[in-house]
Amino acid sequence: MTFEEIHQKLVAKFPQAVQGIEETAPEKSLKIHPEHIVAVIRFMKEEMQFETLGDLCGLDYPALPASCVAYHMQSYAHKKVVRLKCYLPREGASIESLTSLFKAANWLEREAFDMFGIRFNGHPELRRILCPEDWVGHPLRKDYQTPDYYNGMPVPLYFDNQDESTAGNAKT
Amino acid sequence: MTFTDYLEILRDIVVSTGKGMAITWRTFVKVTTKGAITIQYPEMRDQIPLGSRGLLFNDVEDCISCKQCAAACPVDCIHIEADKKDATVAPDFTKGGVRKTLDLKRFEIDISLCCYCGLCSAACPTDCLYHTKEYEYSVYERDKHIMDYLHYQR
Amino acid sequence: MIPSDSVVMTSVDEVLSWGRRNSLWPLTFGLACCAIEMMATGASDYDLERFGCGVFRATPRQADLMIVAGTVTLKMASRIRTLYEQMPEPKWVISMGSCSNKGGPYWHEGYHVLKGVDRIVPVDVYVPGCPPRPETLLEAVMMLQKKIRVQESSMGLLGSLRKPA
Amino acid sequence: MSTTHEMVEGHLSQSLENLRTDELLLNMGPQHPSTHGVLRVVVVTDGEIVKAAKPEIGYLHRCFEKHSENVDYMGVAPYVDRLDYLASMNNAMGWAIAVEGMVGIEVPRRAEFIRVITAELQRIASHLMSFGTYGLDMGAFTAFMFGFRDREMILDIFEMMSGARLLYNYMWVGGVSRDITPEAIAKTKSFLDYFEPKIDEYNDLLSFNKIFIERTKDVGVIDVETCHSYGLTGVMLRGCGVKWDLRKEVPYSIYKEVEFDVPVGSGEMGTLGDCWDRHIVRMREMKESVRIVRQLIDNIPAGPHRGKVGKVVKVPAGESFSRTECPRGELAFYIVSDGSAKPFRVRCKSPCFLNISTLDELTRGVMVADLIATIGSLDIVLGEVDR
Repeated sequence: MTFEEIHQKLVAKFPQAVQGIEETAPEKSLKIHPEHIVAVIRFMKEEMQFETLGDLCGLDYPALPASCVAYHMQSYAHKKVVRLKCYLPREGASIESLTSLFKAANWLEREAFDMFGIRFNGHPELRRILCPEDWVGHPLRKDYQTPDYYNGMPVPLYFDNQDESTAGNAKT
Repeated sequence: MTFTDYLEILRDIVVSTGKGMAITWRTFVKVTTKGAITIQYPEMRDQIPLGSRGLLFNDVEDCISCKQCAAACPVDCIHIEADKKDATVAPDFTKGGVRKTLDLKRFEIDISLCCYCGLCSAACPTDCLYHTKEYEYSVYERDKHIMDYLHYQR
Repeated sequence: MIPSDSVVMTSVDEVLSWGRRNSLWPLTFGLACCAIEMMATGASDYDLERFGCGVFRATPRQADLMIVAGTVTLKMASRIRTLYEQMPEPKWVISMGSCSNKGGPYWHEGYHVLKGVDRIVPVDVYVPGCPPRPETLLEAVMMLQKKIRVQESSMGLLGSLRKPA
Repeated sequence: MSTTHEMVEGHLSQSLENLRTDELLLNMGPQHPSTHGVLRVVVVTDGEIVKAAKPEIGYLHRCFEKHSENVDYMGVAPYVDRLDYLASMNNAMGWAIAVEGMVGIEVPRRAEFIRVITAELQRIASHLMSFGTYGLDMGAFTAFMFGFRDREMILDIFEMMSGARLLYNYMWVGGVSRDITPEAIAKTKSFLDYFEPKIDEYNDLLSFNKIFIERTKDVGVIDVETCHSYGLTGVMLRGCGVKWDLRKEVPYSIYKEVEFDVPVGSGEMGTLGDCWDRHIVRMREMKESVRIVRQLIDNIPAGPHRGKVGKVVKVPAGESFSRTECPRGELAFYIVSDGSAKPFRVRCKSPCFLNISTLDELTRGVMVADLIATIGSLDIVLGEVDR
């Protein structure tokens, strides 16, 4: 089942969902409209034997400006991986959650929210997974500034004006 | 779980644990006769193979301060400062005969940032920066780990 | 008469310090890759037990030595500080590996990495390497024992209980 | 007049109703001997029974994806080694194959042979580590000692080949950094001859020990449906009977020229897909890895050990998602490149991240000791979970 057949099947079933093919180098990817992503993935899971959600990750395109969620659907029957990309507005992006279809999506979406600030509606407990609960900002966005202090601990090794490291050896 | 099952499990436990104990016993006998594999560290040192990546060392005479190593380092822990040599002074050559056009003023590697990946020694054109097999240089103060190779005593 | 060579005259401090430095009980406290090398040091090939240091205690209450082996992240930093405070008083810290010395390879973009464990915990010996060889860790334990000998005997019995605050 | 029996019964049953026992919220904290690193499991226990066990991760989040956006393609390799620090060669191979797929470099056959040999040796070392620590979790200390003794031999071979003991930076884009020397080949062969009979010995020592079987059978059972729903791969999937190994199904490098079979859990000791099945699949995979290395070690072709690659690796704009079979599952790298020297975005899909997310569902209503057995059988490495 080649990429073109999958593309035809999806276009046939969801004409307004598939926004086109992205000619990326080794493997092409499908652009999907964010509203229909849950329906497309449910269709791929039930009818097209894409048994598992390989990966779900966030991307940040400051140039477009857009943030994007890339889904990699993995099929054991066809031995293929297909990439679906949904482009969202860069600020306050939100998209439907896949936790109703795949339990893997629970943690993967929490990481995408933690790193990019993309909200997933319908997620049982959308909170940070890698950074601490009281962390400010979403680190993997391109315009992210490392905080100077966190809980009283200096974070960067050298502050801008000093060459010497802010060692500040702790007393006992 | 009748009593016979209980006895059966008990028998299995005794048999399988006995088999495991036998293996340990054989190893124990082999070790006491042929000698343990533990390396008695301070007296007896393990034989480190050639090309093992220990502490970095820069042979400053050969360094043409081309900064290739600083560029290849993914961690940016190599600080180099060099300024132009004026043409009037007699030209200076490395052992390998390469003409040195820059005068090296500062060559420091912050060993407590270095990740020993070896990309710098691979990028060095005159092979003056290489990994020694040295691994015993723990210190009490961290600043001693900033290795200044211009005035380097080891 | 007691044969003279079988009697050892020494101060109580020396005996106390000798006992302390030859039975440093480390805390099982592996963070990252250095923890694997620490376990390799504890295992059969390079035996930490030969220095009296092999009994890895799980609770900080029974440990004298904290080997910080691995990358200290900001989320983990408060835990390390709590663990350090829970350890009984004559306690020492070995910072193992570039990551816990000064942030190691993660110093440049590591927004979540603490640049050096000595920002939260006073460190006695810094062990270089990424990860350090087991022999380097053994040498660091020997250096720590030397430091305990010098530090204890110079301060006298009560001094050793009053570690500099 | 009720008999004394009824009075006692009435009193007993009456007093038990309003006996309110609280559930204990327990922090199997980031520092715990059997969490295989800095994993924190918030456990709600009712006496010995686990009501809920929610894993909290992020204590080793070292910002790998942020670093990989600021270092060039050759510089990312040291960070990739530090992801799953028990299987650095497999991560580095995954990264190298991903970048080569995008750039289109032809890797010389000699480098392919060396890569598969080191990757399989690393798989043996990683499974030995899992065998050792799982024995430690179950209370068998000798397994840890034997496991580390043999693992040291593999580390000596790797140090001779690449120069480092644990994190090698050996597989560069286009091939391997150093050529394999005859001593390394001889040492590998002597290791294989020494190690092959040892696997059965370790099975007798731990796997078929009745106490170990009683502790791990019917514990942490996963069925195929849960595997697909959680996206589990590798040993977790093979543990519940699915014959899926990426080296066989979607062969990369020269795995198609090597014959080996894929060990699969079959529910010998308990139900299909329990902790014991996963453990025995890992032990049998070690045997297969020894078989693979035996087939390759004798006929490594001559030739360059690294293809034609410039000093800076230039990757054309594009995206690629490339998967490789690591000891803990399918590790995938999703690289988005905008044609510059630095990757635009690198996403590492880590198998252990999904493995540990199943913990809550697996350990509802089990004893606390079985919770430890389940965590041990998931064989997680926190460097890869938190990235």
